[in-house]
Amino acid sequence: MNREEAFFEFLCRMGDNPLILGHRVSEWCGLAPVLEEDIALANTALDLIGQTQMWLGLAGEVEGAGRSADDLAMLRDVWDFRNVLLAEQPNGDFGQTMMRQYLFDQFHVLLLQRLAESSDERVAGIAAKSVKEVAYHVERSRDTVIGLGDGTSESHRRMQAALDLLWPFAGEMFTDDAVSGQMAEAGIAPQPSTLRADWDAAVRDTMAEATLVIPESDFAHAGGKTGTRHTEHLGHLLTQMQWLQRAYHGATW
Amino acid sequence: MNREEAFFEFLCRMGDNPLILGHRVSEWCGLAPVLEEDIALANTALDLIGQTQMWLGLAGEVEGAGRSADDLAMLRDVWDFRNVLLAEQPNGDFGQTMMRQYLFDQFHVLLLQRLAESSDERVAGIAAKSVKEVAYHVERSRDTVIGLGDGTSESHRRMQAALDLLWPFAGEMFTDDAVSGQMAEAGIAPQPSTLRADWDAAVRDTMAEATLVIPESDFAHAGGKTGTRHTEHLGHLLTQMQWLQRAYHGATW
Amino acid sequence: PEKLAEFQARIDAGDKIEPKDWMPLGYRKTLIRQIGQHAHSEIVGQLPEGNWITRAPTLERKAILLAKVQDEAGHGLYLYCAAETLGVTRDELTEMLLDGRMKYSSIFNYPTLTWADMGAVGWLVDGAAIMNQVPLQRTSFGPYSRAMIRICKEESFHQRQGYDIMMKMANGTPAQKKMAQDALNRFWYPSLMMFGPSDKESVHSEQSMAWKIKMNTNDELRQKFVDQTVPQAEYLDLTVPDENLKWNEDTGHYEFSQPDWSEFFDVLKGNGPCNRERLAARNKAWDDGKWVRDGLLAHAEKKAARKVAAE
Amino acid sequence: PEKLAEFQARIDAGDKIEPKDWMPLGYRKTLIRQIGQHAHSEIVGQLPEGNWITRAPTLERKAILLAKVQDEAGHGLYLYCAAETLGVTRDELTEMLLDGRMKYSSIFNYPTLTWADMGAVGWLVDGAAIMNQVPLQRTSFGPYSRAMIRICKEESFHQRQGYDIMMKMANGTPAQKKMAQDALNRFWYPSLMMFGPSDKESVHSEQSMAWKIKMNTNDELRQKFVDQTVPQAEYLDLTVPDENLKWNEDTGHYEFSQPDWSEFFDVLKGNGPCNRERLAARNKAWDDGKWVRDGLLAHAEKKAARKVAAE
Repeated sequence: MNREEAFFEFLCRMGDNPLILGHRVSEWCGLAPVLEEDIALANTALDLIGQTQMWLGLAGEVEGAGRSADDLAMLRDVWDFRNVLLAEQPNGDFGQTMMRQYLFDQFHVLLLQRLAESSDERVAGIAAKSVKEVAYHVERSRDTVIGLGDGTSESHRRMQAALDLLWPFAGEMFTDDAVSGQMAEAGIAPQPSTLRADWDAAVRDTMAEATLVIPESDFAHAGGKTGTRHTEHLGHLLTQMQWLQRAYHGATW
Repeated sequence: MNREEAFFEFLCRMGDNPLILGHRVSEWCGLAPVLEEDIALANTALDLIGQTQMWLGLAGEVEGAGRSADDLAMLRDVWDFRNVLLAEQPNGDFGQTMMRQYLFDQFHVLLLQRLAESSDERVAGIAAKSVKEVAYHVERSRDTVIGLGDGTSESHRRMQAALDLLWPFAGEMFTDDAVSGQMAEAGIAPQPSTLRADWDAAVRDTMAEATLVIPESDFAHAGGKTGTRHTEHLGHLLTQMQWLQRAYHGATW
Repeated sequence: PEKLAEFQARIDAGDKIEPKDWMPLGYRKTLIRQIGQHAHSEIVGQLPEGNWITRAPTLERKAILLAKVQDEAGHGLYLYCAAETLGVTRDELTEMLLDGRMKYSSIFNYPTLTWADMGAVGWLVDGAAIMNQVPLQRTSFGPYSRAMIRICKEESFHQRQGYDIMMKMANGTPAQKKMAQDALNRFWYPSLMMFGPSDKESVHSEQSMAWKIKMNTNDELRQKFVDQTVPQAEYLDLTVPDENLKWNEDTGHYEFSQPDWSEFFDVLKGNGPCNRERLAARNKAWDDGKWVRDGLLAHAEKKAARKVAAE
Repeated sequence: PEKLAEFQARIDAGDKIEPKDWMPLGYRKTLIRQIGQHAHSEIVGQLPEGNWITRAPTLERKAILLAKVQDEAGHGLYLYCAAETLGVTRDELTEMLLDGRMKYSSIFNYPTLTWADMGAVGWLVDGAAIMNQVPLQRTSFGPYSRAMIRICKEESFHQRQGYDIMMKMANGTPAQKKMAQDALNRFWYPSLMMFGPSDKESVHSEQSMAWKIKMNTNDELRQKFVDQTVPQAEYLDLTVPDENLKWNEDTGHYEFSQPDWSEFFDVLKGNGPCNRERLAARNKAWDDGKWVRDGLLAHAEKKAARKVAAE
């Protein structure tokens, strides 16, 4: 894999995360527990879709094969997606959705802060724009995790269950590989492993305040960001997300 | 609409009902309340898909535009589907699934009995073959409706709720229109309204035995078998059912 | 009675009535019903469009639709706030929606079956809504009037977006054009129904108009909608599904067929294509969300108590 | 001890042990575990394939897949019946599956991600299963042996159907071929794991082999599987994902890499890609189905009582 190919892979990872997570969040439309949450979830989804457009737009540019952000979003099959497994996990209840969001947001904000100093100006530019939105996301999702963790015994129980369920999907965000190695070497992006300590510290604080117990096992599922083995959930998500483009290929909307 | 066009419409109705209902039933795979039901549901779905192949195969032949049964199943969008709304309703709980099945089976068996005497030999042939399967379906679904209606208070409550929910979708099966008029004139198929009395009598008996109360209102939703207004459920079903053919158009499997 | 005359005089003079002002019980009740129904419509109205957010054809379209649905939730919020100034809580209103005591606009009981419906909803449904809402910017109740001013601005933006979708479809592939025509066919009459039955048959109309809670008759608004929409359909090269539609030189208006009012009353009774699904979805959201609302409330109380203890 | 020797002599002589015959506790326990696990595997094995029934590409493929899944449920049924002859009920076995006391084949904890996986599951997973099962047709316990005879017939049919899917994909469009290769990549090592770790590390093997509950060593069967499968992959023009794979002229066997046994033990511990989903799906099916089982039972009792009353 040469530098350009690695860069393309990296950009797909950056773009597929908000694409798939944004899709999941948008599934909540009109179904949130309170009106303010309907608005907030739509807002989060909106930000994430906007970020997707920028990252996948750049990915298409770097690839140089004439694929647009929409082409990448709508016309790849599961194996070509590079989002972490966490992003594609189903919504579950509202607590599970917010726990997934927090675990990701906390990673996302740390990553974007570092990317704002990327040696590649385009990457730095997108990151600088996105990091403001994501700083707000993590503030919200953190507050919600704390509020529900330290709420009633029922809400506590559900949040602990959500944490236990999603914890095995956290580790994948921090694994280094050939792609991230090349990006680090080029000064384009940090090795994900270098974000782990800060993430751990922040998550530890949040969970302490939320009175939630972080699982002991650090077993981590893998296969999302390399595309080698997504979960069964992604394929079902794509049947919806890509439906129109697949059914009416070549039409403009 | 000329005779051939009406015949094509009629055959789509005949084929789309088992296609869509069979799809719904197949969603139960591996999730039924007891192993015997897993087997029975798979068997029902299998029969229905087989019938679909025959009816839509003939539809494609009659249309003469070179479309196969698979083309018709996999490459039409919602508005071209001609199944009754009842068939596309979601599974709900097992009781709802079996109530939907019974209401349809009871209609289906009466219709196929009459079609076995169709003036069109091909229609008569398919009907004669299908009616044996469907006679078994209605026996099973009837027994289940009775068993659960006259079971525990919980199962009774759920079956009554299922009947109340699905009753407004029963009427559509028996409406006559230009298509059915042409079919009746040609001796190809009976007017659906002529099946109603026998259906009513059978359903009345079944529900009495099941200790269930048939709703008073005869309000009937419409729009499925004419294709003018399906429910929102059908589109979602198609995203799954047609996914591969849409995504890999032209491939053979 | 004196107060009543004084009140009517203020209204006639174009004064705005504010929450703390005296007002007749009927005025208050009618407003609560009307603003509440309007708020509920914004909330339930998220569902038919939400049905296509996960299937939007491009990232841009998805973003636009998300923003729109977000606006609708926002409108719901303003309107519940306006209603609350009349002495009813949002939760009370919500419960009345959920158990069927209060209605929402019947249009949202129609299904969205293709992507073109996102165009038709914006173009026709928002179009009809605006037609109803623009005059209400001058309504006599201050908070309602101010909410409508804000809402109308966004709605007309939504309508343009809807029309833009229709335009893309109508000028697209044959399948897309067919989709657009199909959407117009299904949404035309339900949109006409949005203005309500002819005022001759409407009981509350006269009093509401005197109070400036209702500013125009249903028939006036419906005619205005038809006059505005037919040329737009022509521009799209789509056919309005009405054989009797024709331009009347003398009146300067289109003549058109009335919708099937028996269908209207069926839908109102709960027999619309989606009444059950819409209410079930909202009830499920509310019931499933109870633990969240309780949890967040409990946390807020704990936090407040800790703060007090610390002071 | 005398009985034990006599029992062993019967087995050595090739007699079938029948349910009412005397048998050692260990024999009974081992059989219950083995047959139960096998039955559970058939049940859980419906899920990864069920995942694609609603997305099958043609009506014919859908019918074939439905028939296959139906067969699997049927196999589950025979096997539970065979286990029941040993004095354990199906419900007891089911509860042990659901609360994790009993296992099912780990292969079903891998996800099915594309249609080609339906091919790979048939070709490789059923292929490996048959390799395990064919010798078990000669197992010492009569009901188990008879169940296996019936099952093997259908399984080999399934395997051919799976291979047929792979063939269509491998000879299809470039995307289809890529899909087929991707499926082989993901299922190769998990299939090798299906034979279990090397017998050197297996504690129960020796006794089971003496009792003819186990007929071959894990390594023997794995080798046989590789020897059979590699030429099939070559015929499909697909690449087995093993750089060390090579034919050894001297032994007449392929040399191949061992799977990652740490992954095997991870999956066994519950950390496979789908362990949680599979068990959750079965638990949900069982819990959601309770009212149905109760209802049908209550009805059967009422009917029986009525019959008695009428007599």
